[in-house]
Amino acid sequence: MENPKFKLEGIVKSKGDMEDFEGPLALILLLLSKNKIEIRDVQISLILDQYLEYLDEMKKMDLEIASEFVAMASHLTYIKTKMLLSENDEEISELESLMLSLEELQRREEYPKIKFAAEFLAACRTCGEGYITKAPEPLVRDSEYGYSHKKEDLELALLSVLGREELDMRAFAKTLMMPEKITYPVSLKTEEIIKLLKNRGTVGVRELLLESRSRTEIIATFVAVLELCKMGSIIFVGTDENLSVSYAEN
Amino acid sequence: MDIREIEAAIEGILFASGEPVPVERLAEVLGQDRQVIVDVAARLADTYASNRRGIRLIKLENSFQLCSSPELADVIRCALDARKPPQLSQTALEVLAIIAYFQPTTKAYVEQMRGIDSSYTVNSLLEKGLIEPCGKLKVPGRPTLYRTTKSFLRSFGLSSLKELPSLPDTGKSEGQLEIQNAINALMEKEEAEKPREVT
Amino acid sequence: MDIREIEAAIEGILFASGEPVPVERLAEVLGQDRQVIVDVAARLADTYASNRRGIRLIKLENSFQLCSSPELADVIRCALDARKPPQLSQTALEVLAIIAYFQPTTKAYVEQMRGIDSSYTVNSLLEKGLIEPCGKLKVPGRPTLYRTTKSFLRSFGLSSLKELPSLPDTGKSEGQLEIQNAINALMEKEEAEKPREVT
Repeated sequence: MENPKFKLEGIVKSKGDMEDFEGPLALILLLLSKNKIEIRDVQISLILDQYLEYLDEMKKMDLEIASEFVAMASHLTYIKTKMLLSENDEEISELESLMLSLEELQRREEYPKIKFAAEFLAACRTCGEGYITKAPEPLVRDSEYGYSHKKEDLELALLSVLGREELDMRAFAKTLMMPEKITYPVSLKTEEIIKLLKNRGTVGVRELLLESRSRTEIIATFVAVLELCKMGSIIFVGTDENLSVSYAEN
Repeated sequence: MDIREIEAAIEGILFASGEPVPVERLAEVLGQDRQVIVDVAARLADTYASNRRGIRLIKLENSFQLCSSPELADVIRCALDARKPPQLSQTALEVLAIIAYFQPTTKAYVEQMRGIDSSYTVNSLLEKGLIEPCGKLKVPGRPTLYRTTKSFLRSFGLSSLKELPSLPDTGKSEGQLEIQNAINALMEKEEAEKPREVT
Repeated sequence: MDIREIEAAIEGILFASGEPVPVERLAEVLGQDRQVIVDVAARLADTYASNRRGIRLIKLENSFQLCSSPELADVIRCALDARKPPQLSQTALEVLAIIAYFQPTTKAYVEQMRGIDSSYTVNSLLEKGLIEPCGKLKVPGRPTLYRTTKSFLRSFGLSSLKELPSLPDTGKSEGQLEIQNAINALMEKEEAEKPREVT
């Protein structure tokens, strides 16, 4: 279904041939808010006439479009009323400003009270937040879960999870539901161990394992040490409690 | 029914309920005087606290409720995968303070006191169960009245609203009176010049 | 931690849970030996029973649970007859909502979303029969997939999962969309590799 279009005459100023305007109300409101057209020049009665015509044309009216119109028309009326009222009513604005400043003053003077009360509550919170209550005990024990809940509670619960600030959805999407597969190549580990032993001569096995940052790296270390030993590239030294490997100069 | 039996029955009922149970309800069901229930409950609360048990009996206005000992909060939350209750923001505390002190009151009153739209905070306090609607004000628009809940009392370690300290008296300043006078004068002048269009 | 403290902690945890809590969970959280927990719990159960208190501690297979004393069943029913049905805790609702909206899904996924260990709650929902396992995800570790049950639908007044309230735009929709796409991609990949174990 199409949105109604509105023709407004003579509302675009000094734009040459673009003197008349035609378009959906949303566009008119957009232009108004950007000061592209003058609110003074919009005749509400004209829009109303056009709307009534539109209603006549549409035998089966889509309620959503109608309400959209009402919302926009009321906004337009609001803008226009505000403009008309503020033009020549100095006394009301003086009274208004007086009342506003009275309210403002009252607030300023009442605020210490509220602040006092809020501080008191904040202090109370620390002793009260430790009380944990329990759910009611079911009166009849039954193997079947027999209570009814509101489905809206699920929606609220999910929204409360999604609304938590600390939840970074992007990072979350990446890690998702499966642990990332980190495989540490044994060949890479072998090179690392040889480089390390060339530099330092002897290194504790425990130390090697502790330096590993993932489970697969630990496995790679273990396998690499065994492989290197089998190849005769490294030898075990030290005691059982303090086992080390050192580079075999062959 | 002897004292020990009444004590056991109160303990059992409060345990099964989980929620606050009014003194009257306990008195009625156990066929005892209100005062007997209050005394026995106080004794039970004492026993829990002085033996440093895992349970506490607390009084919330005219009701009693069992809850866990606050010292165990961390270990219990850990065992049950529960989160710590969220910290209340300064804004939430202010709105809660206004409702606590001026209840029953409307959102409009809260907003007037704070000079700022407070719908979001009022709704979030409703969701947290710290305030609840309690009828409508009989003025045009029939705005909802709000009051604090029993859960509010418990969460703030209070047993009654009477425990809220009275607010410091600030009175009306000269400035306020001055503006009020100016407004009155202006309105009288307007009234005199022209009959009001709207009654 | 001395015996009295362990006893109080067990009492507090069992109280707040209301449901059976596995011995292992208690041992883990309290940093105690399994046997210590069993002994202390037995002592606590004895105290309740021999003092004819309103609460009992019962052992169910490998779990402990606090419940109200069976002798008080009548008076408790009488006191609490008019009350509301028990509500699921906020924690339980959160976990259930995540599984309901993103099923089939894994515990790891639930924990990612909530940012907190949720094993206990997932198990408790399994025990209540609101969720059930439905196969394993074919990734390293082969985590169990969970979905909601018929009993879940009945309890929430739904006749089909399609009736779950649709989520409004929360402003984070891009992120959500990304997750949903990632899940779909994963499921498709899995589907393509090998037919699912459970239909």
